Amino acid sequence: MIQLYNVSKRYGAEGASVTALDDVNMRVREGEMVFLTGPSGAGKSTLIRLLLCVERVSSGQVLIGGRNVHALRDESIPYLRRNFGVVFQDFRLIETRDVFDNVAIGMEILGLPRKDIVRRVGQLLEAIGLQERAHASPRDLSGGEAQRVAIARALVNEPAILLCDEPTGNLDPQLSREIIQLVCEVNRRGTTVVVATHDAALIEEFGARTLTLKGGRLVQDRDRADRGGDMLAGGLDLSRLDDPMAEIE
Amino acid sequence: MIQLYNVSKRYGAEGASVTALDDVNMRVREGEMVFLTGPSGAGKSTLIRLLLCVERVSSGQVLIGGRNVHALRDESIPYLRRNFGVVFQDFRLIETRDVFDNVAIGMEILGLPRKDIVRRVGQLLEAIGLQERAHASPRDLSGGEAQRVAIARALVNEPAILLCDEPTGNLDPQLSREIIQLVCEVNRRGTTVVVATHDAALIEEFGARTLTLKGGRLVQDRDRADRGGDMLAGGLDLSRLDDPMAEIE
Amino acid sequence: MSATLRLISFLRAALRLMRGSPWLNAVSVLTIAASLSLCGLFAMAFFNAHTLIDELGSSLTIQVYLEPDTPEERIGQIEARLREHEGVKRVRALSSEADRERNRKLLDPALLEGLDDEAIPGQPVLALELDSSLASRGDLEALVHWAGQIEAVEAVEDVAFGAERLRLLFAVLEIIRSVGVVLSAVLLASALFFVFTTVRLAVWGRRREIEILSLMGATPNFIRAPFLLEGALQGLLGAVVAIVAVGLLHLELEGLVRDVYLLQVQPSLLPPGMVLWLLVGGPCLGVLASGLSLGRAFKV
Amino acid sequence: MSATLRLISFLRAALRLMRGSPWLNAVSVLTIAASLSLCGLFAMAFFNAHTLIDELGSSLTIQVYLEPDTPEERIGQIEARLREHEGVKRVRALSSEADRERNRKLLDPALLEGLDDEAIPGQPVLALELDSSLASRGDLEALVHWAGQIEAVEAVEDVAFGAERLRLLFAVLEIIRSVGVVLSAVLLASALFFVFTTVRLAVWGRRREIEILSLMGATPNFIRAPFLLEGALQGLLGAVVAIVAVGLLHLELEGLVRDVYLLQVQPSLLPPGMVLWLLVGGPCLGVLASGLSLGRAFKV
Ligand SMILES: Nc1ncnc2c1ncn2[C@@H]1O[C@H](COP(=O)(O)OP(=O)(O)OP(=O)(O)O)[C@@H](O)[C@H]1O
Ligand SMILES: Nc1ncnc2c1ncn2[C@@H]1O[C@H](COP(=O)(O)OP(=O)(O)OP(=O)(O)O)[C@@H](O)[C@H]1O
Ligand SMILES: [Mg+2]
Ligand SMILES: [Mg+2]
Repeated sequence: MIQLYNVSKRYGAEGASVTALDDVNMRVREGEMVFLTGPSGAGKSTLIRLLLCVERVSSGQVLIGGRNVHALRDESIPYLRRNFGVVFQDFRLIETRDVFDNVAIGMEILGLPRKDIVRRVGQLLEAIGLQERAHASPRDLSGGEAQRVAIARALVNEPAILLCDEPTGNLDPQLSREIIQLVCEVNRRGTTVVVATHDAALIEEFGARTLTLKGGRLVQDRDRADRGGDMLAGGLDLSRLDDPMAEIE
Repeated sequence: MIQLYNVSKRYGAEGASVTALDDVNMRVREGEMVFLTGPSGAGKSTLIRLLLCVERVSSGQVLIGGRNVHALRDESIPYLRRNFGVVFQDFRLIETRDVFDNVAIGMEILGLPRKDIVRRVGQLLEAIGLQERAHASPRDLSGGEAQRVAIARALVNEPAILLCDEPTGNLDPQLSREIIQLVCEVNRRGTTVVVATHDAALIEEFGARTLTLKGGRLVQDRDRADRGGDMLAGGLDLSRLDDPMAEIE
Repeated sequence: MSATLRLISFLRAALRLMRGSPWLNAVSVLTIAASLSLCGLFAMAFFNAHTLIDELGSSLTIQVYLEPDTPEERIGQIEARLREHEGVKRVRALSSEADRERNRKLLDPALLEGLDDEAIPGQPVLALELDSSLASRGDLEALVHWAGQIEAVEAVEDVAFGAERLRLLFAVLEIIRSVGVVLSAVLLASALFFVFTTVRLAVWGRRREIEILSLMGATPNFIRAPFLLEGALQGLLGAVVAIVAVGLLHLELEGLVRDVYLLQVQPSLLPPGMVLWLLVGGPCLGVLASGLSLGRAFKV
Repeated sequence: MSATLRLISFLRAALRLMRGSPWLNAVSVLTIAASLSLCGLFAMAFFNAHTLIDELGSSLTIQVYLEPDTPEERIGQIEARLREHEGVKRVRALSSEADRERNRKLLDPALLEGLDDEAIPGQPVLALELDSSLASRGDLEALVHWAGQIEAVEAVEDVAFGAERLRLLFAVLEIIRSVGVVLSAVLLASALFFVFTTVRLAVWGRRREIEILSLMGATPNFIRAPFLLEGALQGLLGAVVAIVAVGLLHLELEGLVRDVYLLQVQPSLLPPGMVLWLLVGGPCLGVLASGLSLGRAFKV
């Protein structure tokens, strides 16, 4: 599903550049759940940005579903991104829209019918325990609440790949466990999941495969009890990638 | 140092209001270090906002150094805030200034000489391990790096009171411990410290007094081995509060 | 999803954008209204100046004095020749008697005492009205030249031209025109720049929102559509405000002109179809400015 | 910390603000430049229109014809009385002979043939030049009334007033003035609004930054100072740009006017001291707009 071949990423100009990723090779199979860990500044968020084509690799290749994403034309990138659900480290909620709309964005982008949106978003808000705050502004949420909204937003389209960057940094241990259980549930239904986290206790408890980055290098790939999903949903949809104008009838 | 008497805080209009704090009574002595914990949405950040006069209490009284802060005139509020160092849950770095300038702001506000600023900021950047990124933009930092900059910024003026809201949410366990050690060091030199955190392991390890909020109510106040400071620095300066124009010569 | 449904969802998004920052929206609407008002005002001023110039210009004449005994037939020939000339709007023929009558009125009665009718000068005259739309300094020189030619024509005795007065008038016209063109160019450019800038700043203020949408897989068109619709709605509102403003000003000016009773030249001072132009122009301006602003404000 | 040191630190902050968003700054500078250019252009147009009107107005005269045998002394009395009247700039006395000479030039030579000198009309005339700065419709009516009174004065035979022509001229002056005042008001208002809006949007785009500074204990003045300095710097830059623009335009217009040779009335078309006004006005505008924008844009 996700393959990285000799991926390096350097930020900044030649002279004063920062090497965020250094010759990383890794592979995440379809339906797999993977923890990504490592000290601050190890390159975890950078790796996620590369998958999303927010940044381009300095060298090497990133393959998603067998396709070299950095060979895609600009017009195709939105269609690539629709295969992902992403929880950003800094949440990135839209402050001018309320909680409900923030969660609904993904479905609106796909142009799904309003009543489906209302049903699905309602379910998710209930799952994260925020159904009562559906019409609050993200500005008025506590840190943990905002993080949960970000998680709901990532899940709304049952994406083929779920990327979570530090999804429990603002949650208490109890909520963290519940959220990761939710993520596991999604994974069990076929979604490939990558969770970047510092929470050693969480990794310990859920014991999935763990990739450890350090200074941009992949220093450890520890596989444990593999809990491969039964592939119910979450198949990758790359059909649109060659036909970027298909959406705009 | 910090006293709360029957403090309640409700957000929003009468009808659809959220009760963030509900009749809280507490007292933090000068030089004390206190952990504030509780589930997401318990009211930890709200409490910090009340201390800073970002929000006003709905009822009750907040006293800092024996003064009722919510009776202060608007003009005095900046002088109250200068007694605090704050690490915000969402960092709040200024994106248009580089790391060095972000840390230096507090000293610039006090109008301290440039060479003192350079020395002090340099020391702090070294302490958080970011001296090499002094001239990077906060946008180009990793989550953990940004959080460390926020911590350095809060410490720069050796404040009388240090408020940290989830200061280790984006840090790996090793760095978290180092940062809390840094905070303890500051506390040992006389600064009163309040740390809001979900990190049970951290609380366990440092075993200071722990206040637990739940749904806006103070449900637990567990005191442990008191490690009161030797009061080297960090005395409260409220002299300016009655003379708000003193700064503007 | 059908196109209509999609449009409705974009409209909802546009309205949400507008509700989200009412203050910013008020500014944009006022901006467009101010620009359109200025344009309208200027169009009005230009239109009326032109009418006024036409009015004044049409009173410009050249008098061609013919020899007293020129036969009717010959007069007709000359008249036809003059009529052909470019820049001549009308030719009026005055008989000797009509000219004498005119002169009698002009001369001092005391002077005429004791003179018999024949002594009062009178000769056939062709009065040429000039087309003021051709009035420029170049045209004037051409006319001076032409007047010389007319004088050479057999049977023409004299050409009264009033060239000095004409020259002054043309110079004034020319200055009014130049200043008008320069001012209108500057105004339009600054109006466009103004709207473009405010929209661009608005987009800049929402850069995070745009970035997030893009990260979630929204196509550039999906992101643009609400902004464009918002621009169109703002433009429409701005146009309505501008129409009201220009209308009120128009009433005021009309009153003023009616007061200065000599210039009651036309029923309406508004250029025809201006309301329509503003109503179409407003949304166009809004969409254009939004479009230009969005163009480079965000990348995928 | 000394005041100078503090100022330097604010200047550093202002420059950092400007470096931080070069694009936004370019927009603000251009905005101020455009506004000032418009104002300058308008001041120029107004100033020159006024000069032109003065020029034209000063050629307005009233001719007071006195009885042929009025004694010199009496003429002097009447002249003195006329001179006293408000709105009269100059009174020129023509003797009978001078008037006859003038008439001889006006009349057709053919008509004068066979007439002796005495037959040509000639009488003492007082030519009044009117002060055009008083020229309005109200003044005109007063003058018409006054003319009636003059006619009743002993020894005055006739008053040639050319009221119709005067009326037309005054009406034109009045319209130019009204349009000028309306346009100038609209322009200035929109220029102010324009600058205010862009600065406000810029502040709005930096609302987070302002909020953070406030949270860290910065006084409102500390937060405002760099923005005000930034506004002043932008205003200065804008003024320089505007001066260059207006200067170029001025050269262009001057050439045009020189071309239309009849109106070579003054050495410079620029109102005196305009460069200074712009250089002072630019920073003032910038500071004012920043100040107004900041005023309500943030709270402690
Ligand atoms: N846009 C950028 N420009 C320059 N350097 C950058 C940029 N983004 C990230 N970096 C640097 O690259 C390195 C890796 O950053 P990254 O965000 O991937 O770390 P991370 O593993 O997510 O860390 P954390 O756990 O603290 O979030 C860091 O040193 C960071 O400062
Ligand atoms: N400005 C606001 N307007 C309305 N409600 C608010 C506002 N700020 C906070 N709240 C609500 O008040 C409650 C307490 O918020 P607070 O931020 O204090 O929680 P917290 O203890 O910091 O939680 P977390 O650990 O998730 O950060 C939450 O339910 C939150 O939604
Ligand atoms: Mg990260
Ligand atoms: Mg909080």
